This record gives sequence, structure tokens and C-alpha cells, in this order.
Amino acid sequence: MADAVIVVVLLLVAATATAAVATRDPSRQALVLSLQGVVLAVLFTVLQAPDVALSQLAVGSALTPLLIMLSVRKVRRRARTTDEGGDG
Amino acid sequence: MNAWILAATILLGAGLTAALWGVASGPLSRRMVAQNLTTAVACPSLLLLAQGYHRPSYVDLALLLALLGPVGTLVFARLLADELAVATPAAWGLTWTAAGVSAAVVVAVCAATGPSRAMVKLLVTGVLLIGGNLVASRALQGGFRQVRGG
Amino acid sequence: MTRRTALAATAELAAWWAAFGLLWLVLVSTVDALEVLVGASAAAVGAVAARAGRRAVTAR
Amino acid sequence: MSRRLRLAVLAVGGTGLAALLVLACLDLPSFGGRWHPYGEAAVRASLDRHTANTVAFVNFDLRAHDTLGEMSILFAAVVGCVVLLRQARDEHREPPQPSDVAPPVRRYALLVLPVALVVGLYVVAHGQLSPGGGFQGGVVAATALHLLYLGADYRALERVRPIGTYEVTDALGTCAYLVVGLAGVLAGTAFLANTLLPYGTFNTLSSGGTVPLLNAAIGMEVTSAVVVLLARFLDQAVEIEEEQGS
Repeated sequence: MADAVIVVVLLLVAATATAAVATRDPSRQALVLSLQGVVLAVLFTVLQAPDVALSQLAVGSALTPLLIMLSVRKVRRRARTTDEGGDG
Repeated sequence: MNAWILAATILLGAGLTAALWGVASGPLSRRMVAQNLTTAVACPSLLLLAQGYHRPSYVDLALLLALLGPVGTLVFARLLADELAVATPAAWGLTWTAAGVSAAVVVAVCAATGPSRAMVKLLVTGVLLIGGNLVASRALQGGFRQVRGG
Repeated sequence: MTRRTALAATAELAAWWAAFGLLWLVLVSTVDALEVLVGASAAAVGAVAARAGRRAVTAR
Repeated sequence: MSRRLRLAVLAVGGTGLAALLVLACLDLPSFGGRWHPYGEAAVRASLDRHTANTVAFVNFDLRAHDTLGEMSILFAAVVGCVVLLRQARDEHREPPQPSDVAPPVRRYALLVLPVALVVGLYVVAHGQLSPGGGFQGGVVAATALHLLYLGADYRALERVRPIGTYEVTDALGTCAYLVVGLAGVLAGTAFLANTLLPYGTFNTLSSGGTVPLLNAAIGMEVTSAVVVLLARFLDQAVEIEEEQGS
């Protein structure tokens, strides 16, 4: 009974990771990934590893989404400029 | 297992399952609202867990999430602004419910702590959490309407 | 920079510094001399960042 | 190699891996047991050296060499990123357009920027006392600066972020870690040995010998490294344009 919270969070981690793999579009995937970062941080907390949870929170909640979304924007912009260049 | 951890388990199980369902399916606006909901669910749970484990230093985790969670939502709102402009998410009911739950959890944890500096820290966390949540919801609804290219 | 703007700048920095000093005192668990010193320095960094951020947005 | 053969090879490998994993799991100690030989040794050594947070003790005292390696990885990754994402000859910079952000969002960003910075510094300074440390606090402090991009625009961020300074600070943080390590050698013990400073009073900022110093060096390195890394990504995503028809 005392481990119920660990079981619940482990199931959530498994479900979120599966959802992250099953999502195809990178920007939608980044959304699921940020959720997974938070769930992983909660898992580390209930396993009594607050230092690791803090690292996961710091990296997963804002930094990783920012890096992914900037890369997606660069790739999309590049595709757009090449299209325009091809037309002209 | 005490009542605090039980409450955290229920909040995590119900809230994060709903957030996962919202974030993994449906149109972009729904996904964004669900992503914003994540912070509002996980941060109060971390406060409850800190109280349940009798570890005041675990409050730092909730404080960091209250600061950085809304920043994550702002990242998505800003960089997906063109797509969001087509279908603006409107979920003020959900936002205010989340704010109410956060406020209730913060008040309960504060009452258990008693008047001290630790209680002020909990209140600061609560203010940052609720304020961040409201601002992130506002940002989703055309907060970055004029952003193009930048 | 005239005397008036210098005064305004000092007042703004001092207000931010006091606010962040209080925030630091709320965050820490035990208070001693070194803690107050480190807190005051961190609050000074925060005050400079707050003013720089505000000026970067308004001065255009 | 046909599809069937590939699937057969995969099945053989997968079955073998599954069998090994099951065998390994059968031999594991039960979940949440009370028997942690390494943990107990680490906690005892950490209390000997007056470091309240055992994880910080392991990172910056017992296994300080590992942290040196991790820091070098981050440093090398940032240097590689700076080289790869530089402005190429057939690219030009286009100044980003100023953007119009809703006033509440802007006010929130301007308020949370310094608050997150102070909290980041708090996490760095209290690494040896409470959960946290140089890496976590550094990432928070670096993220805080980028609220200026989110709440205003890239030009506002560029005004408060002299990138050259951050590149120098990155190198300085790395050097500071090595200098603290070498000071141990000069004092007659060993590289990164925590015998240099008095261990101080338990649970105060000055406890733990060289742990707070190494923590601060890592905090400095990580903050600057993340700022430099994000600056390159932002440059590419916002400013740098390819020449037409190239």
C-alpha cells in the first residue's frame, strides 16, 4: 500500500513514453516530451532522489522544449526559403 | 502511507492521466491547454509529497516547477503562435479549477506548517504557481498574436 | 545621465535589491552572517538583471 | 537479407535479451530494501566531512573526477555547437522584427526573470545543503535570461546578453574547477582531494571543504554554457537566413 504512489507514477511514465514515441509531428512530440519530463521528475521524487528530480525539472520543463522548437522553426523556415528560391 | 501521500497519489493519477490524454490527441489548442495543466497538477502534488515525507527541502522542487513550468508553456505559445492564431484555445473553466485546487493545496500545506519562514516560502510558491498558470493561459489566447518571424 | 535619472536608477535598484534580499531570507532554512552576505550579493545580481531587463524592453 | 531472415535474427536476439533480463531481475535485492552497502558508506563519509547533502558529497568530493568528465563533455558539446552553428559564407543576418506581446505576459516575464535568477543562485549556493547544485541552479539561471526573448523579442535579449562575456565565463568556470583540483596537488595530497579547507560547521554555507567552491565553478560553467548554446540556436532560428538560390 505504501508503494501505491510509486506504482501509479511508474505506470504514468510508461504511458507517457509510449505516447511520445507514437506521436509523429515533432512539435506535438515536444509537447508530450515536456509532460514526460514532469512525470519523470515526480518519479524521481517518490523514489527519494530529489537531486535528480531537480535536474530533470530544470532541463525538461523549459530548456528541452526551447531547443526542440527552435530547431523545428529553423528547419521549417529553411524549407520555405528553398521553395521560394526554386520558384524565382 | 499518510493522508498527504494519498492525496498526492489521487491528484497525480487523475490529473496527469487527463493531461496525457489531452496532450496526446486532438487539435493543437487542446494539447496546449493540457500541457499547461501539467504544471498545475504536478506542482501541488510535489508540495503534498514534501509534506507527506516530512522533508521541507523537497519544497524547492515545487518552487522550481512553479517558476519553470509556465516558462515551458510560454515557449510553446510563442513558437507555435501562427498555428494557435487559427484555433485559439479557450479553457478558462479548467484554468480557474486548476488555480482553485492549487490554492486549496497551498492553504492546507501552510496550515500544517504553521506560521514561520517556511510558510512564507510555501506562499511564494503558491503565488508563482497560480500567477504563472493564469499568465500562461492568457498567453495561449493570443498572447503572441503579432509575432511573425521573430 | 542627469542627477535626477541617477537618483531614480539608484532607487529602482535599491527597491529590487531589498525585495530579492527578503526573498532569499524566505528561501533559506537557517540564517547566519555568511548566508546574509551571499544573499545580499545574489539579490544585487537579481536587481541588476531586473533593471537591465526592464530597460531592454522599454528603451527602443 | 530478406525480411523474414531479419525478423528471425531480431527474434533470436530479443529472446536472448529477454531471458538475460529476467535472469538478472531474479537476482536483484527486493524493492525498497534496507540493505545499501554503498549508500551507508557514502553517508558515513559525507557526515565525516560535514556535507549535509550526500549526493553533492558524492558528486564533488568522492567522485569529483566523474564530475570533471561530465563538465568536459558539456564544454566540448558547446564548443562543437558553436563551430557547427556559426554563420556560413552563403548566409546573412536579417535583424528580427520587433514583436507585440500581450502586456500581462510581458510584465510576467520581466518579473519572473530576476526571481528565477535569484532562485537559480540559491540552488547553486545551497548545493551542499539541500537538493540541487551547480548544474540545476545553472540551468535555471540561464533559462531565466531567455524570458526576455519569450516576453519581448530577440533584440531585447541581445541587449542584455553580451555573448563574448559568456563564452569567457564558460572557459573560466572550467578553469576554476581544474585550479581547485590542482590546488590539492600543490598542497601535497592529490588531484581534487578535499583536504584543502576546513570542513566547517555542519549544515552551514561554509561546510564541506572544497565542495561549495567546485559547486560554484560548475554553476558558472553550466550557466554560461547553456546561454551560449541557446544563443547559437536562437541565431539560427531567428536571425540567420540563407542566400536566395544558393
